This record gives sequence, structure tokens and C-alpha cells, in this order.
Amino acid sequence: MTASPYHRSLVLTAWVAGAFCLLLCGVMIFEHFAAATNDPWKSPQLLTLKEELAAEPKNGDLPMEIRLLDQKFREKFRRRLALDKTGGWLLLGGMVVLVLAAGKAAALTKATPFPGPKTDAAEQATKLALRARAGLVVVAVLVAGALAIVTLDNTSVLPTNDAGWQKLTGKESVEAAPVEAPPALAEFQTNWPRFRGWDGSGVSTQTNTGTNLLWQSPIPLPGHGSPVVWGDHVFISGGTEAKREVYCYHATDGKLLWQRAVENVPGSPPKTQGVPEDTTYAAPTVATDGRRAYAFFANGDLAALNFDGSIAWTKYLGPLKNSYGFATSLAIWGTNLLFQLDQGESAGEGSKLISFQAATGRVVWERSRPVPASWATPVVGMASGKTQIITLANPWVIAYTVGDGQELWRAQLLEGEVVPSPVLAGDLVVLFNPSSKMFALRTDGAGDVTQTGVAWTHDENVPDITSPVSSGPLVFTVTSIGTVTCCQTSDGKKVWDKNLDTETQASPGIAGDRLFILGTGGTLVQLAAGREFREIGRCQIPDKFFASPAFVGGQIFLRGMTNLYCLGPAAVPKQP
Amino acid sequence: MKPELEPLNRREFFGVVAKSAAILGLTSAAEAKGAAQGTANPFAYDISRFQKTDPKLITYEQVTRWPIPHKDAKRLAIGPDDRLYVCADKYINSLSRTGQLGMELTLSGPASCVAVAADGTIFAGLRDHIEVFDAKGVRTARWESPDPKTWFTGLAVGAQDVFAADSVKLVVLRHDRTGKIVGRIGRKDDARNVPGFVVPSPFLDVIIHRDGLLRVNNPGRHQVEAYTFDGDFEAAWGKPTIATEGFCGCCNPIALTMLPDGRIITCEKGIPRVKVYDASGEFESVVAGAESFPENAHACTDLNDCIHGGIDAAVDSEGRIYILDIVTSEVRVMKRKG
Amino acid sequence: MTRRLKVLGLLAVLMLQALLVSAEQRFPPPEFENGYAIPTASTPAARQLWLQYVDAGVFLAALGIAVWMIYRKRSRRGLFWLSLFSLAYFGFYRKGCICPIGSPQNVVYGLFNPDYSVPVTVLLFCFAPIVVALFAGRAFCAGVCPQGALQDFLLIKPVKVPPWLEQSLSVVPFIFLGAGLIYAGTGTGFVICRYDPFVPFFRLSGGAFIVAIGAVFLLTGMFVGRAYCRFLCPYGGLLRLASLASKWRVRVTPDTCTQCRLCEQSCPFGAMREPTPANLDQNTLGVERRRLGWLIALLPVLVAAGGWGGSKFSAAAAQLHPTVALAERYVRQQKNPVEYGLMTPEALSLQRAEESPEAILAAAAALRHRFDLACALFGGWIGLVIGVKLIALSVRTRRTDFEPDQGACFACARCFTACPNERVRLGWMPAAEQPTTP
Amino acid sequence: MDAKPHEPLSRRQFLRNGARLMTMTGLGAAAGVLSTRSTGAAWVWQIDPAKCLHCGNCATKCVLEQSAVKCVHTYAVCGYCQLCTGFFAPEPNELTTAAENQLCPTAAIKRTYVEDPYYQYSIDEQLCIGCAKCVEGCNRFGNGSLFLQIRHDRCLNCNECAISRTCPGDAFRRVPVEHPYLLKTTSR
Repeated sequence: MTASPYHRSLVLTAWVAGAFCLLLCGVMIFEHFAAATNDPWKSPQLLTLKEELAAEPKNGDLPMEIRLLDQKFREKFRRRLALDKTGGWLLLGGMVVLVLAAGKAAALTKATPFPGPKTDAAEQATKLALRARAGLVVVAVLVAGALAIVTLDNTSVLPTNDAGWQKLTGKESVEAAPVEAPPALAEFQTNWPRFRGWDGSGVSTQTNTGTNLLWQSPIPLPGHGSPVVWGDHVFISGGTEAKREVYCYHATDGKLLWQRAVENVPGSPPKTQGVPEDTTYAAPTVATDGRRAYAFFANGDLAALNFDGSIAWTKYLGPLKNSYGFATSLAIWGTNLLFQLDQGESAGEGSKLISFQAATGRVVWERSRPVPASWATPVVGMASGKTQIITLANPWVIAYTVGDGQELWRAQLLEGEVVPSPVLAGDLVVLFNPSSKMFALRTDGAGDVTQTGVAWTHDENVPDITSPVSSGPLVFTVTSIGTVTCCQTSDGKKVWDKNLDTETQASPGIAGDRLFILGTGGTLVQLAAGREFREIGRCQIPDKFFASPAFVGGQIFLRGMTNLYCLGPAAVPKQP
Repeated sequence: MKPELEPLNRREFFGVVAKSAAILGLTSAAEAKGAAQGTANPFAYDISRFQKTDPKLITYEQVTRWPIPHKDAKRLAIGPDDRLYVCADKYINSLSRTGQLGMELTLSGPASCVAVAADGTIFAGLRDHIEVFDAKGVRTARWESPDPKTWFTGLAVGAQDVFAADSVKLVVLRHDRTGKIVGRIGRKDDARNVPGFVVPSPFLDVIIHRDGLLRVNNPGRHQVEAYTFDGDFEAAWGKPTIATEGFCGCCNPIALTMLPDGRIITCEKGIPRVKVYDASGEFESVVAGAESFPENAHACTDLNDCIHGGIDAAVDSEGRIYILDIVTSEVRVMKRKG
Repeated sequence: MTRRLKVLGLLAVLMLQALLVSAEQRFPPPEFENGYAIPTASTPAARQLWLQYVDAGVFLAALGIAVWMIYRKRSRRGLFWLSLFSLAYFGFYRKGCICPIGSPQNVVYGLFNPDYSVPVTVLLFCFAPIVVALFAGRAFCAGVCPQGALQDFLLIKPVKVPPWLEQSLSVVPFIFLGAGLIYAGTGTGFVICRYDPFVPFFRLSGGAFIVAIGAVFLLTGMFVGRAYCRFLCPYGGLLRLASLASKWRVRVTPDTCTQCRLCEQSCPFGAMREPTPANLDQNTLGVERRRLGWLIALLPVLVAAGGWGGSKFSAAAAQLHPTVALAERYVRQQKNPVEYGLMTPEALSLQRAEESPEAILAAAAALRHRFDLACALFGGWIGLVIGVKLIALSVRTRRTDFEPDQGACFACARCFTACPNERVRLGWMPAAEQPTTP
Repeated sequence: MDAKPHEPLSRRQFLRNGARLMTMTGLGAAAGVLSTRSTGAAWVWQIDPAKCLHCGNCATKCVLEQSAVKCVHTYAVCGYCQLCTGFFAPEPNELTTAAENQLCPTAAIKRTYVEDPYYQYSIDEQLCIGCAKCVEGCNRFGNGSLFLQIRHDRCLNCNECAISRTCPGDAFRRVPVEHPYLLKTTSR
């Protein structure tokens, strides 16, 4: 090709522009890496000088040295930024010149000889296709290899399956945790697992109840919790400000099997909360499910003890805002330990209904409740086809489901201090607005049933402490001054009433066809649980009684202030 | 020059590709390596050496700690027979020495300070007014402040006087027991060479010292100043240093209280620490250093300011110090060692 | 260690309360006597919204001009000046962002992430070139793409890349597209923008790593024409697919093709395809038909194998997501604690993780599930791309003249003036001198 | 155009038209779905001051040589302290603006006397590199009036912000272009 006059000069300019660009790149890169020592915040010199000044602040010339050095570095930093800016544009200009010159030079020298025809087009095409496919396979292998290397290089420590994730986030799903099967409902019904029997109605199906004193055993610490019985274990709890304990007696001979103190529960303050004397620390009744006994104390400690007396788990639910001292008892239903924790003077101070997993104490669900403190124990049972938890507090009667604590219905009927607990009578629930009105509510409603849910009311001799008891067709109540009233479950009409003039705080119980009223003075009155009043018998136990009796295996267990008593048919061998 | 547009032969081409791959590999490895190994942060604000207190200086030990019922507490005070009064959110709670929940007063708005007289009357300082309650918790009076911008942050109750520290108007108001304002203390006044308070955040505090003088903290000037009941400036001590013997940061101390024998307890925020000075201002020892308030020291950066951090202290008749940690809403009970 | 976690967990809860309750008024600044007025912080506005619409308008206009230059004017000079304008406007003025190459990521991120609404201009930047490609081929690449224009101007001495290598490397853009879209869909980040080699030059500054890559591409770009566009650009993959179905085809010769191969020589991108050779004997046809059958059968196997391989890759791929990376570091830290410097990003992020580990771990778990699915799709996509390319290489397309491969051709109009018929039409050359085919 | 009209629609032509139609409907659908959700607003990047952990990445990770992230000062929250922990190093030799006492590596904070005992601190954006040392100092002891913000007269609004990828506090998020700042108006 003829070397046109411009060609040489173009190539020369191209080389010059190239050299200029390279030089500029070199300077900028050097400046970039040199920054490590010159930037004001990174320079080791400046940092050591400042350290020295901190060591001896009085040294006069150190500050001047720092100021000069700092000034110099800051100027360098400013200049470096300026250089980068102009450097960028210069580099761009240099590249443009280089490209234009080189492009033009290349264009001038580009000879365009006339390409001859392709002779072996066909087999070149097949060769091309063959090589292309081979190249493609190589590329595929390279990509796969790269992905493999990346995979091997970044091994992950996070789990790969759901179970692993849940273990990591600590939320074992309920079915994952190994929960032993709960005892059958029938087994619950033949024992006395919680306050007033398996469903809190105070009714036992046994008929051979005897009232001869079989044994009595002293109780080390006071408490108002009723006895609960499972097989031949009888559990009660007692406590003072200093110590709180759970006791286990043998049902046949009353021997104290073990006594376990519940202390240093995690989170519970060492000095416990004050509780008025007359409520005592152990007012809530113990609950048991045949595997563990669950006790709650008025200072907020909740404990689960195995049948051998060892502690299964403990929780602190306080501090509790309850001026009279906490008294609501625990309820047990299958594997759910249900706990109505009402507190405070007004709604919104932390009242809630909690369902714990009985085996581990983990909270299954929790519902906050729009109510202040209350002392009634919820009743749990089948009503209108659903298992319902019916709770009383001021002013709301609220029913929840057991499984997930959804609210079924609520009624605004109560006021003041709600102490008496409700009972189920067929598909009705009987409850008191203390010392003012007795209600029977239908349990199939939904939402606010205040107007529609009331079946009937009765406003004569309404107790303020004891709970009612129902034999099915009849409902029996006893006031704290001892007036027993019998009404019809269907329409609430009074059948008869009688004043036994024995002061009574323990809730009445029905065993077979006999109604038992336990006075605080220790007189146990047996009446016929029928349509006309008939007193069958009466016996006197020298103690003061505030806790409701338990009826199991033909025996009656009574918890006095000082002793635990067991009455039964005279010397009858206990059925297995 | 190559006559014809011949394909770059394979060796040359692979040379170019290999070279460029090498450059890519090198630089990407460098960038990844730099990020992973976590080189030191050149911009770190390093005060870790001040957050460790010399163990020899610590003269108190923690007996117990218990939570208070409400969050966002501000101040605590000791009432008659050593009952503790904490103002948090819109409640004043009285607690026993062991953290027992006693009475709870609900105020009309968020409380910022509390003081209790010997006879049990409770003075609650809300933002712009003071509410007075009798020992039973019944509200007996409401003292409005002279200026709507007032922000009460400290209260002290004497025999006949109630002193209220106002962080915005930079003055300590002197009320008599009926609520009438009988004096203003601390306002900048060159004639009476009163330096004037500098309060960048709501932490002005006032206590009545047993020697009959008031002690007021001047956080902006890093000193504690003594005034007579009539507002005469008597003395001032304290110096701005992050070291243990001084007051750290931009505005400390934020709370004062007095031991039965007259020594003064100061609390600081930023580096949460409680220290003991003698009545004339000599540094004596440390009650609790920054190590015992890990959440509090860490909170100021998380809450993105220190106005909602801080600690307060109160002393009971036996000289036990109750430290209220505002961030974790807990009270720690400290007893002198040995 | 666990006690500290519990305490920090407690702290997190407290702070939430502190935040909620802190709505009360602010503590006022000091009251100044000398009438000092409290200044307010200056807030310089961002680039006005209407300017985005101006960019969109200029973009559409440029696309229109490019199509007109290719099919009506058939002028290389026109395209040269258009791409110079695009380089200046879309490159150096708009600093390249948000460009069509990155916009598919915004679209996919918008599809899979309800709280990010894709701006209308981004939709336009993403879909307009594809729609244009459906009718007029890769007009966008010809004159509107700043990255393409930069490489065009740098091309000094085009070197012919062996065709078989060109074909085999042409799958890489689709793989990069797949990776870019799964990372965008899972909300990890925009890797296509992150590893765009030319944007640092438009911004005149950038990270050392990406500037080095850019320098390499610039150097190779002087000899290998549009290396990024041919072997790496993900959006190029999309346009290649779209232009396969384009309505108008780029015709080199205005009328007949004398198969003089001048146009093939002039195309720096190796996009020219010669007519199918006539003398094909029967048995090669038979072999090719059987091979085609096998390859079509191989396709589903490749897709399945790719899917399986992809799911293996998900654990590693997920670690690019900041939350998953934090969860990994948190779990590793629980096993064997590492001492990080004071206030280093690692120490601070770990501290944040320790305050609410459940939230971070739950988010990481959800992301890992999304990555399992996404990487399986990505693996399947790679299998599909390679399978289809193998099939495409075994199919013989019937061509009568020298014409550009519709997918690979950037419609840069260099080959028009190389064609003698075109020169005659333009009057640059009298008809007599036309080279005759042998 | 080159498609000769009389040529019968060849099979490949038919395939192309089919593919074109399908792609057009696909794009139309996607565009439809997305444009219903798109508010027409465009997004820019910004830092949420409540989440910022003051780690210093903003100074080094921005694509710009001098980061687009600067310190911003809410004067209404500032206490105008004489000893400002955002301006002075933790243990200043004396309360003057000499280099050894300053915390800011590039002396970007100007300290001017207002009246006894108040001083005003203002940020010079030309010098500030967005390293957040002063933000950490102010938040740890003071009212937290200093905080970091992306300055939109400098920010190139990259599609993926290079700093957001490495932010330990996950503090970067997209904000509408009309309200490009997340200013700290209260002490929170």
C-alpha cells in the first residue's frame, strides 16, 4: 500500500496518545495506592503523633507538628480529588485522540483485496457446525465447573430443611416436640384432677361415700387450695411470704410422701410480693394430669412437679397487681394447662388467659382480657357441642375454645369482686353476679350475647363466695351464712330453701345422690340432692375449713387450716 | 501489514483471553478478600479505653436488681421510711426497698421528675406543671409554671420549700408548700457572678444538701454548683474530661443525690457511670462504671441520641444507693463494699 | 453468651417501646439573646422527574432514527453520528443509569417485590428496544446503546473471531441474563449493573475492580469488535431472540447478491452468513437429520440435569443476599466467635443480628426457599439455552444470498457500502467495474 | 421493503409472525401489570438515620471518588454546646479549632461563636467525606443532631447503590424523587 503522507503522522500521534494515556493511568493508580499513607484519617504518622499528644498533653511542639502535617495531608487529599477529576477527562481526551488516530491509520493501511470465491463452502460449513457444537459443550462444561467451584467454595452453615430451621429459630413445632399422649378423659373423670373435679362442676359419680374419719395428717404451711387426687396421690400446696411448698400424701393412709419447696424460679425477685393474710399464698388449687402436679402461688411462681417430687419446669408470671392476693385455680384439659391470670384495678393492666403445654410449660397461646383482677376459676367442658372455657370477671363473662383460645361469646353481666366460679348444667352455664343475681346462660351463642344469651335469672339468696353445684335437673347454692337453695335448671324456679345457720365458704359438692355442705366451723352436712329438703346426716371435724372437698373412690378429702382429713366408709378396702 | 482480514490464529486469541481472565481473577479475589476479613475501621470513634473503670476505684457492689413496672422512666426519689418512688411514663409507682409494688398514681401526662416530702406528700413534675398528691395518693394541688415553655426535670423538697429545676428557662424555681413562687435561682447574673446554667438536654437536677445549700448540676459547663436558698452563688466544682475523675461528653452530670454523710453522688450519660465526690468536689470513688450498664452504654448509639438514655440515683437512710437505668427500666441496689 | 443475647433481645423490645413513646415534643434548642436565627439543613433536589420523561422521549426518537437510518436511508454515516450522540447523551450526560441493559432487573424485581413499583420510564427503557427489535432487528444496538457506541468507536483494527468460537460463546449472555434475573427476583441486588464494565467510564469513577474489568474490555475492544455485546451483554440475548422474529430484515445488497464476499469481509462482528452450498450429498443430510433427532431428544434431559445442578447451587447463590450472608455469619459466630475490629461493618451488623436473631433467621429461611426454586429454574434455563443452541447449530437454514445472521447482526450498516451493488446505486462506482462472479 | 409481496407466506415467515405476536402480548401483559402498580414516581436512594450504624462505609464504598453521602445537621435539635462531642476528639487538648483537637479527619465542621456559651457547628460539604465519625460522637453523648444523608446534587442515583450492598444496618432504601430526604426533625 502506498504510504500516504498522513499515515506516518497518524501512527505517530496514535503512539503519543497511547503513551500519554498509559502515563496518566500510571499516575492515577500510583496516587490511588499512595493514598493509604497520605489520607488524613489513615496516615500512620498522624495517628502516632496524636497518640503521643494524648500521652503527654503538656508537650508544646507536638500540636504544631500535628497541625502542619494535618494541613499538608488535607491539601494532598484535596489535590488528589482534583487530579482524579481532571485526570478522568484527560484520559478520555487521550483515548479519543488515540482511537481517532489509530482508526484513521488502520483505515489508510487497510487494503481491501478482492476476496476470491470460497471453494469448499459446504464442507467448511459442516466443519464449522461440528467445531461450534464442540465449543458449546466446552462452554457448558466450563459454566458447570464454575458453578461447582462457587458451590464448593461457599459452603453454607444454614440448615437445608424445615426441621433444621425450626431447631435454629428455637420454635419446635408442637408436633415435633415428643409430647407423651395425655391420659384419657375417662381417667380424668374417675379422679379429682383440679378445683371441684375434672370439669370444675363439683360433682362425683361415686355413690359409696362414707363419712367416717379414716386418717388425718398435719399440713406444714397454710393455704386455701382444695385437695386434688390422682390414683393414690393427694396434692395440696401451702405457703407463706418466706416459703412456698407442694405436698403429696398417700390417699389410703395419709402418709406425707414428699414435700417440695418452690424457690429461685428464674426471673422471680428474691423478696416476694406482699399478700393479705386472709388469702394466703397458696389460695389457687393445684392441678394434675396423672404425670405432673402444677401449682401456682400468689407471688407469681408457677411450678410443675413430677409425681416423684422433682421439679419438671418453673415459670415466673408476676409481678401481679392483685390487692386481695391471687386465688384463681389452674384448670387442666388434655395437655393444656389453662390459667386465667386477671390483675389490675381496671381493664388493660395485663389480664390474660394463657394455655401452657403441660409437658414443657411452653406458651401454646395467650389471649389478653379486657377485665381487671378476678378470683373465679374457669370451668372447662363440653357445652353445645364445643369444648369451651368459660371465664368470669368484672364485667364480662367470656367463653374461649381450648385449642387456640378463640373467643366464642361474651356477656356483660357482672360487677364488683367476682369470686364464685361458674358450673355447667347441660348446655347452660350457671353463674352468679355476687350477692345480687344468679344467671343461667345458653352456651351456643356467638359475639356479644348480653341481651340474647340469658336463659333465666334468679335473685334470691345469691351467694358471694361459694360456687353453685348442679345434679342435672336441679341447681343447689349455699350462701356464706348457710342458706341452701334448690332451683330447677330448666327455668330457675325455686324448689325449696333452708337455712342451716352454719357459716360456709367452701363450695358444695354432690356425690351420687347426696349434697355435701362443708361449713367453715367444720360441720359437714349431708342433704338429699332431690326436690324436697331432707337432711341425711351431719358430722363435726375440729378444724376450720375454707377449701372445697374432693370426692374420689368413696372417700372425701377435706383441707382444714391445720390438717388434711379423709372421710370414707368404715374400713372398706380401697378398690384397685 | 497482514494483507487480508485473516482470523487471529488460535494461539494469539487464547493468549488475549487468558491474560484478561487473569486480571479479572486477581482483582475480584482482592475485592472479596478485602471485604471478608474485616479490616479495622479507620473511622471508628474509639473510647473503649474509657469504658473500663479501674477496679481499685469501685467501692460499691450490687446487692440486687429488679424491674420497675413501667417503661420510659425518668427519675427516682426516696420517700419516708425508705420507700422508693419512680416516675415512668404517666405513672408514679411507690416500691418497697425490695422492689415490692406498692401504690401507683396515674398522672395527667408523662412525668419527668418526682420528689417526696418527709410527711409523705408526693410532688410530681410533669412537663409544664407540678401535681401534688397526699400520702394516700389523692391529688391535692396542681401548680402551674410561670412560662408555657417550662420543662421541669428535677425536684427537691425541703422543710418549707419545694425547688423545681426547669431545663428550658434555665432556672430553679423556689416554691413554698402552697405552691407560690418565692424565688428564682441560677439565672445568669453577672452582678451576683452567677454563671448561668447551660442545659442542652432535659437533665437539670437540684438537691438540698444537708449543709443547708442547694446543689444544682450545670451539665453544659460540666460542673456542680452550690447556691443558697436565696440564690447566692457559693461555689462550683467539676471539670470536663472523659477520664474517671471528671464529667465526660458534652453535657454531664445529669443527676445528683446525696449520701447521708453529705458526700455527693453524680450520674453521667454517654459513658453511664455513677461516682462519689465529697461535699467540696474532690473525686472520691466510683459506685458503678460503664461495664455494669452494657445496654445503657450501647443504647445511645442505637436510639440515635442520648436524650432517651441516661441513669438516675437515690440514696436511702442506710446509705444504700438505688440506680435507675432508664434504658432497661431496672433499679439496681448498691451497697458499700466491706 | 446466651445471657447477653437475652439482654440484647430485651433491649430491642425496650427500644421499640422507647420509639413508640418518644413522640412527645422535642427538647427545644437554647434561647439566644442576640437574635441568632436557627438555620435549617439545605436539601438540594434530585434530578427532576420531568427530565426522566425527556430522556424517554429522546430514547424513542433515537430508536426511530436508528430504524430509519438502517432501513430507509441505509446510511452508515447517519448511524455513526447517532451513536456518537447516544454515547454523549445516554452515556456521559445520563451516566448510563437506568439503561435498558439493567432495566429487566428492575422489572423482575418489581414483579416479585410488591413494595417496589417500577417507574414508567424504566418500563419504557426495557420494553421499547424489544418491541423495535420485533420489527426492525437490533436497531437499539446499532445506534442507541451508549456501551455499544463506546466499543464501536474504539474498534481500530477488527480481528476476525473464529466462527465456531463465536457460536459457542454466544450462549454466555443468556446465562448472565438468567443469573441477573434470579438475583433481581430474589431481591439480592442487580448483578448486571454491578458488573457493567463501561458505566464507570461514563461516571468517570468507580471501584478498582470494575474499572480494571472495564479497562480490559476497552483494550480487547480495540481489536475484537463489540466484545461485551457479543459475548456478555444479557440484554443482547433478549434482543437477539426478539430480532429472530423481526418483520424487516437487514439486506446488504439493494437488489441482487453477486456473492463477491466483500460484505462478509467488511463485517467486523462475523455476523455475515453465506448462502447454503448447493452440492450436499445425501448421506451427510441423513447423518445430520439423525443427529438433530438425538439433540431434540437430549433437550429435556439437559433441562432436567440443569435443574438438578441449579438446586445444588442455591445454598451458595443465596449467600450473595445481605440478609442470608448476615444469618450465615451470625450462625458461624455462635459456633466459634471471631473478634472483629471496633465499629467495623461486620461487628455492627453482627450486633444488629444479635438483637433480633429470630427476625434475621426467619428472613434468611424464606430467602433460602426462594433461592432453591430460583436456582433450579436458573439451572434448567442453562440446560435449555445449551440444548436449543445445539439444535440451532444442527439445522441448516436455506439462504440464497450473503445476508447477516438476524440475531447476531447489530445492524451497524458497515456492510452496505462494502457491497458493489450498493455503491453503484449510490453512484460511487459506474456499473461496468462490478466484479463478476467466477 | 424487501419482503416481496407476491411471495406466499413461507413457513418461517408464519413462525416469525406468531412469535412476534406472542412476545408482543407477553410484553403488553407485563407492562400492564407493572404500570398499574407504578405510581409514575421515580425512585432515588436515601439513608434512614434511625437505622444508620455510623460504620464509615459511605466514605469508601460510593462509586464517586468523593462520596455523595454527607453529614447533615438539624440545628433545631442541636444543644449548641461549647464542648461538642461531634466536633472535638474524645480527649481534646483544649477547646480550640486546632487540628489536634478536631475529630473530623478533613476539618469539614466549622465552629463559630454565637454568644456565651453557645457555638454553632456547620458542615462544609466540599470537605465532608461522609465518614460518620462526628455522627457517632454526637449520638453517643449529645442530642443526635448530626446524621448522614445522600446529597442528591452529587448522587448519580445508580440503579443499585454501591454502598447499600455493604450497609451493615440495612439503612438504605428507595424514596420517591419528590421527597428525596429522610431528615431527622425530632431528637429521635
